[in-house]
Amino acid sequence: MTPTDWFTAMLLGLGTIFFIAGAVGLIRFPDTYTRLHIATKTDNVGLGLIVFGLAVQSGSWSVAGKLVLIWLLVMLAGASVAYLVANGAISRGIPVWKR
Amino acid sequence: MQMAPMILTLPWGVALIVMPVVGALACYLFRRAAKPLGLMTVTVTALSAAGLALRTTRADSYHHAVGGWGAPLGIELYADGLSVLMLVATAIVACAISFYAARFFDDKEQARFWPLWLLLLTAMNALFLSRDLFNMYVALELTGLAAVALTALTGSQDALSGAIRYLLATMLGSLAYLLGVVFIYHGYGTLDLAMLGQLVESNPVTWLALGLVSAGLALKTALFPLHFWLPPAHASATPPVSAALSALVVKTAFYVLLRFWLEIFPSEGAAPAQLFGLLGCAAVFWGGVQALRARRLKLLIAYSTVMQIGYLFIAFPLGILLAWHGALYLLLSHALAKAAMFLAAGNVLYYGGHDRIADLDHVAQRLPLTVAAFALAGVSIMGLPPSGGFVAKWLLIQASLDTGQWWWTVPILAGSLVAAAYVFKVVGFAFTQAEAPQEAKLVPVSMQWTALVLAVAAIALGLIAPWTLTWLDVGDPFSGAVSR
Amino acid sequence: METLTELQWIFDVLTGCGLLWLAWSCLSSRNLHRAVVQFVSFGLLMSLAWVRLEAPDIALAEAAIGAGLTGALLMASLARLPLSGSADIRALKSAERIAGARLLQLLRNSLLFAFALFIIYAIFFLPPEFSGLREEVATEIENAGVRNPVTAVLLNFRGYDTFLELLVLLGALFGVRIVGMQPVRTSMTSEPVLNILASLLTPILILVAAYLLWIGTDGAGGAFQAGAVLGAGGVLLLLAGWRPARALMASPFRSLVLLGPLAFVFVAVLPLLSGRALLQYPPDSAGTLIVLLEIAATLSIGLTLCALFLNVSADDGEQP
Amino acid sequence: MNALLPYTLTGVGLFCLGLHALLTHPHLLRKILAVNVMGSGVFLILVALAKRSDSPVPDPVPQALVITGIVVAVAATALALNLLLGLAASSGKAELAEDLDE
Repeated sequence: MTPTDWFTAMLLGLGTIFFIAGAVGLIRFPDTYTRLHIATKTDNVGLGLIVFGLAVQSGSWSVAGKLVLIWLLVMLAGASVAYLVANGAISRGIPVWKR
Repeated sequence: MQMAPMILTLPWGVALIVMPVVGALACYLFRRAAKPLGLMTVTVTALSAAGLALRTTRADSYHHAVGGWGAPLGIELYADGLSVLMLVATAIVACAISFYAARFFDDKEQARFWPLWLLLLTAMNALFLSRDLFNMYVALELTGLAAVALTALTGSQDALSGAIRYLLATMLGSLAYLLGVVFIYHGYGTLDLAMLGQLVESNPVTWLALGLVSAGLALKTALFPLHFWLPPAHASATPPVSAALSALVVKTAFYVLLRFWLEIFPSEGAAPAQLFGLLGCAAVFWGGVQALRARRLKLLIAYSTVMQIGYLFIAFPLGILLAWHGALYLLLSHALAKAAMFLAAGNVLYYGGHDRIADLDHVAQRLPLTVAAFALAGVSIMGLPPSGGFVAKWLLIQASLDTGQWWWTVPILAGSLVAAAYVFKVVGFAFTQAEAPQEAKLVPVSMQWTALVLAVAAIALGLIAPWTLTWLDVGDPFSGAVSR
Repeated sequence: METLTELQWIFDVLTGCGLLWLAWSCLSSRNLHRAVVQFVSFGLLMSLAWVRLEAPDIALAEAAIGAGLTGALLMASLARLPLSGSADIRALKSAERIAGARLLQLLRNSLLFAFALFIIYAIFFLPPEFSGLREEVATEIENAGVRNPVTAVLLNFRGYDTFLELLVLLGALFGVRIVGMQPVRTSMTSEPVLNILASLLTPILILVAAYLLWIGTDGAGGAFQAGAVLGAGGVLLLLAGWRPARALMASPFRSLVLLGPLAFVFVAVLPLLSGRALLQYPPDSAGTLIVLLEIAATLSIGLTLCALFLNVSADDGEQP
Repeated sequence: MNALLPYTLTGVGLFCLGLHALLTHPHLLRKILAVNVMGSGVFLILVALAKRSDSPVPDPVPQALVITGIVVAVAATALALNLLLGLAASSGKAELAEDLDE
């Protein structure tokens, strides 16, 4: 394994940890709003790490560019959809969780 | 003499598919002119069918390798006597239904009817010309979708409910068929039916594939006990559509099943054939009893279709050429007679605004042509001489005596009695006075004549039987029949 | 290498189990909303399975059509259904309590189980080595005009199927017009964020569609995927509350919907005049003709899918 | 044979699950979902079985057939949903009446 491979492996591992954390949060968190929060936030970071790890491996700028484009699109969609879902939840009167 | 070579070389089969497509697109684009465009298209398509028929009587079967590739890579169009007969029957019935529909629908409905009706015509023509298993799947789906949409044409609650039940049944049937085709492709590496006929051998893969294909197609052709979707759909659709569904659409799945059977099943045992025969008998009795019990004219005719489909399946255990000729003849005469019956029912509905059999109220005096059409179509459905239905039943009885399976004659003859009972029930009420007086609307004469012409054609079919049967054997479609 | 294939096998088994679990919970969950969401996740997991089966073309089509557009159609319909709760499961439960139903249910389930077992049994009788039509495609791909074998099959070898398939889409559109759902005005306030998202994503989606179309001749992609992406862009615009002007809905809309089928008819019939077969492209211009057909088909497919969605969600004005 | 088994079995399972749901559930939306799941099962079997040989190039024909099938499925689903909405709007129910008497 070359150092690049090690670097990729580390990034992918880290990204996976974020995804797992997101998944656990999705199950464990108490209400819609906190779940949205954990899902989008960890996905954005986790996907970013994975995309970065793969881009290092690709060895071509065009592939790396496409990967980054995917990440940006997912972040855009994630942020907007999270907002829309939360807005919809508020307008339907779903209460915000309080300890 | 100059005409003959030109007729032989023109690509009639292609025209049968392309013409209705162009017509459908044109009707959608120019919706105000949908009616004349549609009528023109149907006429031209019928002429193409006639051209193809002429070609096959002069020469041999019709081949056309789409894209120039040929099987197994590409798709081939193919027409022998069997295909041509189906195409011609479709053309005749489609013409009649079209001229009827041109008067029956109002302007708004015309614009909705024609594009779908022409797509349905395309799909059926494509199916009868196809020999590729997956192409048949796509054509079956197009047939089903267009037929379902036409069923919902009136938008009434009954029609929508019937249409969605029909859609789910036809989708389930298609998926079962497709899964069977998947196993055929993976077992034999081809989708061409003729190539498959050479390769096929008896093993669990073949059994599974044939079981799935048969079950799916039996559902689509409404063989008892898989007929549950047919009466609500055919009874709730608007009459010209009901005529198309009963006369043509259910036959498409039967046609595919027949092709499969003739190519592949000879290598398989007789057990599935006996099963088909038994289900056919059950269909004859169940359909007959339900038709007798029906209180609405269109429901009665729909159950009569269930019954007539049963007859087609009695040919399977007999298996000899005579039996297939009988089944095909029944299919043809039923197509004409059933279309005539539904169109006649449409006239009654148009006239009185309802189709309750008990309240028909002197319809015989007011719509004599319509009642004559119904009665003549009834003669063919019952199988009285000299109708096409009589020839068909005669051939079937002959075949069952020839193969020493005399017991199949019992349902054939008993079914005729039941059919006579329900036809006379309707005709009887058409002459008696109902308790309540009714409003009436004038029925255009052309609508009455259309039904009558179809009914007369069903009778005349009995008179031209020798000629038709020779023609049916062009290209030897029944080489797979059991020889004796 | 050995551990890698084993890992892949475990991955495949997990994906398969995941698919089965999602399908089961989608079909038996109490809540229809949940069922639809689970169906969409099922579609996404399916496209992962397609990637594993080395079928990137299907993966794209499944993600865009199977999960995306079907999901959008289902969601929009669900929003318009009068009852959408656990009513159907309750009805099912009460139906099960009827005497004798238990036995029937047992019979049905065991029949289904036997059927599944027979399919699996038959699979073991398939010829162990199978090449299908791989070699035939490989020898003729030179003359097909495109290098992606799937596109070659779809647009050239079995182009006739694709033509009929476009007609199926058209038939669905005609049928949907027939049912003619009464338009319902929903109190959908225009969401600023949705507007921004739509205005940002629509150009990108058009670009992606063009890219998929262009790349489809060589690699994964093609008219259906591109058309679906185009359709998705349209659905997004519709969701954001955008409605086409009435003038656009009549003949311009209809001509554009018919562009794909018309192009097919034209390209199919033209060879007949020079004595060739239906859809037989001249070998040297096959590539160009296929691309032209694909452009026309993409526009038609995108627009048709959009129109199908508009009809299901129909919340405003004119129908196409 | 080894590599194709998981997806083939999944396909068989999906077909049967869908069939079961189609037969048992009265709600029409559920039936539409069931038909779609069945379709996915058939498509999966079609492509998964093509992986039986060791050839590095997959057989393109099943893949093309599946793409055709997916488009046909979405067309049918759209029509079914429209019919369902029409029925629900006129009858207030999203189920089929059991008896079809007159």
